[in-house]
Amino acid sequence: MDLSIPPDITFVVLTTITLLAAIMALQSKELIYGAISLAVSFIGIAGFFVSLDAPYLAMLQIAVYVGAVVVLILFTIMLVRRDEPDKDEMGESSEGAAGLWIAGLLAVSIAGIAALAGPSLPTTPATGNLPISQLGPVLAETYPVPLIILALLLSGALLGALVLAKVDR
Amino acid sequence: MSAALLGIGIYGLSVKRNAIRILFAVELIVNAANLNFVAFARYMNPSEVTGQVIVFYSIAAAAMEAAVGLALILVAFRLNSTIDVRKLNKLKG
Amino acid sequence: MVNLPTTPADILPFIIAVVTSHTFITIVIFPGLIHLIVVVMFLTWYERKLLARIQLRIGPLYAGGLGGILQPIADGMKLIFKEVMIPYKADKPLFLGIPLALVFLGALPFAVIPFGQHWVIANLDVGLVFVFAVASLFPSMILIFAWASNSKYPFLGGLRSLFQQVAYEIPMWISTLSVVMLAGSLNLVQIVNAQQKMWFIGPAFLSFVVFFIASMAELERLPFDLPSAEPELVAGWFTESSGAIFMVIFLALYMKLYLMSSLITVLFLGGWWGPAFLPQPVWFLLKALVVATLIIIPRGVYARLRVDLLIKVGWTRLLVIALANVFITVALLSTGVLSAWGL
Amino acid sequence: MPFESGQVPQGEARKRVVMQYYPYLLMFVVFDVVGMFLFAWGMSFADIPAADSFFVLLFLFLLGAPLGYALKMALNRENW
Repeated sequence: MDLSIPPDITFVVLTTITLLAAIMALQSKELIYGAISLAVSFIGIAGFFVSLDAPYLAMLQIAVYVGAVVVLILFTIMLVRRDEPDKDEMGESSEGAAGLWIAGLLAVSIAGIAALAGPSLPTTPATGNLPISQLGPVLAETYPVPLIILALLLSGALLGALVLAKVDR
Repeated sequence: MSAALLGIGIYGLSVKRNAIRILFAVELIVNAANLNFVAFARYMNPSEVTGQVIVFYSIAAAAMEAAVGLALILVAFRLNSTIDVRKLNKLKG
Repeated sequence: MVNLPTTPADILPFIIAVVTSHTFITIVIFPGLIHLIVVVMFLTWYERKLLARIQLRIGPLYAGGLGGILQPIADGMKLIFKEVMIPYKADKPLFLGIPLALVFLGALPFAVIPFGQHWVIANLDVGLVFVFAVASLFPSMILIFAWASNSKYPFLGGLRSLFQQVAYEIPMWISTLSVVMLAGSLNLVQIVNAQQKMWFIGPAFLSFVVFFIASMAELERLPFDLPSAEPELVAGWFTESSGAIFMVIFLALYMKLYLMSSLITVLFLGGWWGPAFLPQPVWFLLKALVVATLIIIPRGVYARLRVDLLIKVGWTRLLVIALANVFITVALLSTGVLSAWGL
Repeated sequence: MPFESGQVPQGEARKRVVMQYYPYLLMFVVFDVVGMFLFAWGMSFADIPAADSFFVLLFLFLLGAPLGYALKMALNRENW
């Protein structure tokens, strides 16, 4: 999909930031730095959403991921902090290599499929704004049942996490 | 781009030993999928917001997954005082 | 727009044209940076003076005459020339970087706040959500800063700040929902335009109360200033900051105070609307100043709460009121009681 | 420390933190999501037929019970 777009500057910059931050998130020594780079990576994705004309989604991404999930992650990191310094986190080198192979193969094959399917997709993004006021009606009129299911999911997750985290005496 | 993010995610999922790192990787994968949803919706069906609405639900689900996952990590840490998944293999007996 | 200069003789007219263009003025001078810094400095002086008067003291007196109005500049000079001390084993990049990020995040929401019909930098459709999204980054920033300074008081203060802001953010959001429903838009300019006939403080009084209390808690003002409770925690999460770093954090905090008061002005007090004998931005600034006064005054009057009670109040009272308010607004709107005001 | 007075700090500053307020964080994550959904709906409240708004209100109503239970759990100090 992206291969057909002429490399324009925002795209390149956002890609670099997001990917570098994603790598940092997994490779940094200190878990806190990992969480911060994860946040940066999420903000990069939000930038993509803005450039794809979905500003509300970008705000949702920042508020939910960076505002809430990262806070939760930070807090959990501080809860499970060990007193002795972290040992080397990498697995054995053969496992690392295997992981790289799998991931690389997958990424390359998906990119290949995208490249093959690329010509059949429209190459220019649509012009003109999508009014964000469309979101509400679509949400409420077309998808009311998922909304109810989501309510159940949210309450289930809330109670489940609470019961899990509770201290048993 | 999305594929590369997915690749990084899968790599993290398969290699890392720290449970929190694995959660990071899962979040990255979900984000790659979200990005694809929005991008394809924008390119193939520009006049509708359906792709974005799906991502709404996806983000909500991912946030809940993170909450429950972190609670699980907390429990694991409390029981075993480690969050290294290679050491959390008590079920082997 | 202005054409780029081609000959050396064109450069001066070019600079003049750029400097006098509306875009430049909005970004740099009026709703932009210079105005922001001036107002923030004024607010620091204003708060000290007001509190002093409440407590029958005099407050700043000497710098600049006129009741020491140049005191903020003197303070700034003093802080800049002090040595920046970085605690032993502190996380240097984070310790120095987070304050700058805080100021940036504090200034960013002003891009979407309309100070008048045309006095807005970026007229975004998602304006309100943008403000909230940026504001939701503060707690994690504060926690990271507290963690980075590797000291016990900041860490405790940072945790308290995190829980407090998290507890009051949700009631704040949900209380603004009724304003959004009344105006039918997230665009702040349109929200203000919808209040031409009737300020939203009338039809959405309950949400005004919730929003006001929650914003005081977000700002860590008395009676909600537990994160920086002086007797217990020295100065809370910025205990270890000194010199220029302290100044930068202070700037960010007062920017947030100004942000909250202008947000209340936009959402509930009709923004720039007022009798026409004064220009629109003046009305806006006056209203924001009144709101800031209301936020500051309790600091001279009240004692602070206990931390667990504070969080409990946020979740059990305010959130429930805010949720109930959504239903009330739905009822009001669907029965058409408000149609007299064109809502 | 060359020019500090008073006591020398002791012990590790980055201790493990207390669990007491953890449930509130979980509630924050949940209601963050809920808030975003509600804004998307409230923004165009006038354009949405009442029958569909009913579902959103039902959604909100359904969340009331878990909220009450979570608060009850969170306030019970025995649990944390």
